[in-house]
Amino acid sequence: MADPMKIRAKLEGDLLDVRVLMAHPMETGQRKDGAGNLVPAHFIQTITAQLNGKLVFQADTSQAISRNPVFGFKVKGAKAGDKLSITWTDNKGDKRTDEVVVGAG
Amino acid sequence: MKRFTPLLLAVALAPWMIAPPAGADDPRTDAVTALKRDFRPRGITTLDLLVEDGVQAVCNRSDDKPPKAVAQRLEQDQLAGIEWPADGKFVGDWKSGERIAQNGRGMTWSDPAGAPGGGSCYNCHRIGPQETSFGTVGPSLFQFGKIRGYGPDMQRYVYGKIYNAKAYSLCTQMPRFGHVGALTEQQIKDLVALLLDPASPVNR
Amino acid sequence: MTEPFRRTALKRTGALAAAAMAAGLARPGEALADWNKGAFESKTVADALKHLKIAAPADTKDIVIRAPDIAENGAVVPIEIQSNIPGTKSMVVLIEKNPFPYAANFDFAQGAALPFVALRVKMGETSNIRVVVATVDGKFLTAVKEVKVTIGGCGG
Amino acid sequence: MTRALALCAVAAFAAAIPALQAAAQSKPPVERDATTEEFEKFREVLEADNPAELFEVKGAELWKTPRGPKNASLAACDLGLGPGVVKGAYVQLPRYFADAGKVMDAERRIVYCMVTLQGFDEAALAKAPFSTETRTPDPVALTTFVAGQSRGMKIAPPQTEPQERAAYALGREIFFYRAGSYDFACASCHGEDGRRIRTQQLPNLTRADGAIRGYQGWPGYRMTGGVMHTLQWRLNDCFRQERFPEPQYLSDSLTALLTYLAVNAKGQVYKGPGIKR
Repeated sequence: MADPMKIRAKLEGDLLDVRVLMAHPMETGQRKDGAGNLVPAHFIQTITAQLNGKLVFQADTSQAISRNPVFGFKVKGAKAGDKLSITWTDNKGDKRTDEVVVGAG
Repeated sequence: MKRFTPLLLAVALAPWMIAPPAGADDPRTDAVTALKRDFRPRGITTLDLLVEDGVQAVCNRSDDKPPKAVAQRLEQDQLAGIEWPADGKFVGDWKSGERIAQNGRGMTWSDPAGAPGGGSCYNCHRIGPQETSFGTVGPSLFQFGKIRGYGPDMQRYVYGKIYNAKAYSLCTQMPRFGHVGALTEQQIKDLVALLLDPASPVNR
Repeated sequence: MTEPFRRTALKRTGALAAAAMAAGLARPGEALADWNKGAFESKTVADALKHLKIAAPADTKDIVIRAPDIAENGAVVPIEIQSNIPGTKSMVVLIEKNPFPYAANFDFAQGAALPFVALRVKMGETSNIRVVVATVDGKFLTAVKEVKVTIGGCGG
Repeated sequence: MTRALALCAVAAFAAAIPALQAAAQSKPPVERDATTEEFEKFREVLEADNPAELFEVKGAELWKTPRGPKNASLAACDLGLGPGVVKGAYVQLPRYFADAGKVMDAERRIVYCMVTLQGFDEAALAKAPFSTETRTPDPVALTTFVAGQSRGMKIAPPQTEPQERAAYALGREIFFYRAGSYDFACASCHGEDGRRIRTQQLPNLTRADGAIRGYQGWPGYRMTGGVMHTLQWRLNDCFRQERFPEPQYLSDSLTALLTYLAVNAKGQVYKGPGIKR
């Protein structure tokens, strides 16, 4: 199973500054391993973020995103106690969802 | 083996230092003992590499500042060990020289035996104007020929310097690329060309 | 048809699509589009834009791309993109000299997310990073930022 | 050309050398270059969100989970401040441990605990001690966790025991010892201010402000390969580039060098696991 994400959500007024770290190899499919074999492509393709169940941000991504991806985005109209959940899905169908409760700014 | 050039080390050192004591109180002796105990040969690297040769010993014992007389004596010795090109030509192909200057491989435990490595030149020197990723451990070599001239003495000097930098400045940080077999005669000629061919981007 | 990111596949259905519609990321009758394989597998910027149905985006100064002039390591190039264009609906990020230039698309729910994103990308060589913004009224605007990728370290 | 002739030629040439040398030996002035400044601007961005945190989390999990043949956690591991005390331990290492009769750096001590408390086999751990694209060894994640628990604290390795002072002296000696095919010592690259290899700044590790730059950022998330590495790896790869044979994982020589580095960085603030080129 995929390792948990690390989500930081900082509230400034009603603006939520979100940073998320994801543990993922983001293999391009072009890298060779120590034995000289091509490592198959393995990368996150979609990311969605929901605030209290409502979709606010989403991304489609390629293998050009760096290994162990880091994303940042800004959500409007948030308040302390809101639930922010982020989900990624990769090209092998693996999926991971993590959730944080927004703390007071 | 080439790298252990026979040196009259004791003679050279006699005027300014006595042989290091063999007792356990000598920190350098302790260090060498520790290194030999803690290191393992791997790939092309052997434990021999942990043992100082004459030049290294003098530099290690003088904080890289040997007395002038000792330095000169040993520089001459290093100079005498340079194998100059049999055809008397020093200048090869600058394009190949640029590739060799860019290449930082060679002589590590992850490098294959026998394969020609690079000169790691850009690691320490500014050379061609197009390469912005260059080190500053050594002096800039940009416009080397343009500034210093292209003549036969300069060609010979550059060849010798790359072959064995210690022949010109005993405790310089620059490796002895020809002396230890890290670069071939042709590779050194190509590097000379990079610095001294008027057509090389270094001089244009 | 003014919908800029209408894509042919309609696979992403169910709760997510419903949520997307509710958020204004997709309109009724149009499911949130699938990962655009054709665009992601394009080897040129022109092909990728064709797959994304983006035609002749106009240059703008209203997209601010913050990225290093020289990257310390091409494997991790930090980029921040801020659009000052009203009605910014999505952003496409292309790394022009990468083997597959199209790197990512970001969609922002109107009124719920600022048109801002931070990401980190791999760059094989010195290249322009091109961003194309699509607006809710179907306009495309673009800006570029060059990032130099150099050799670092001992190279051994 | 015969040797005798060669020597004659050399003798004739030698007279011309000083002038030539003078022409070629001027080093560039030490200055803040634009490339370095550009790197530093974005270093803040990179450090603000560092994937190293993912490995800290992993290490924290490993620390408290009963594991190994003895099915024990590391809760009883003494990192120098008493059993189970992790906070502040990393910046007070390397130090002498009477139970082991050795000076130990953080990773060495962690492995010692894994062996003595959990029953892991040290030889097995030493077989593949460094991270690859597909595998992060447990001691690496654990060291990252332990290091993270000293974030914002001052480097303060003790030098009270004679063994600790001996380790410093040995480390210093190794640091300046030139050998190998390229005549390099650690000091060849790290004994002077303001120099670079390619675009990479070389900290002068003989001074506090430089030594902290060497200590800082390790354990580090390395952008090349996207893997987590500790100082044990850093020194291993330094010796590879130094054209030396390979130092044994967790050996006295490496602990000695780390002692030299830590003591030189004494009093500087440790920022926690970092991100490296």
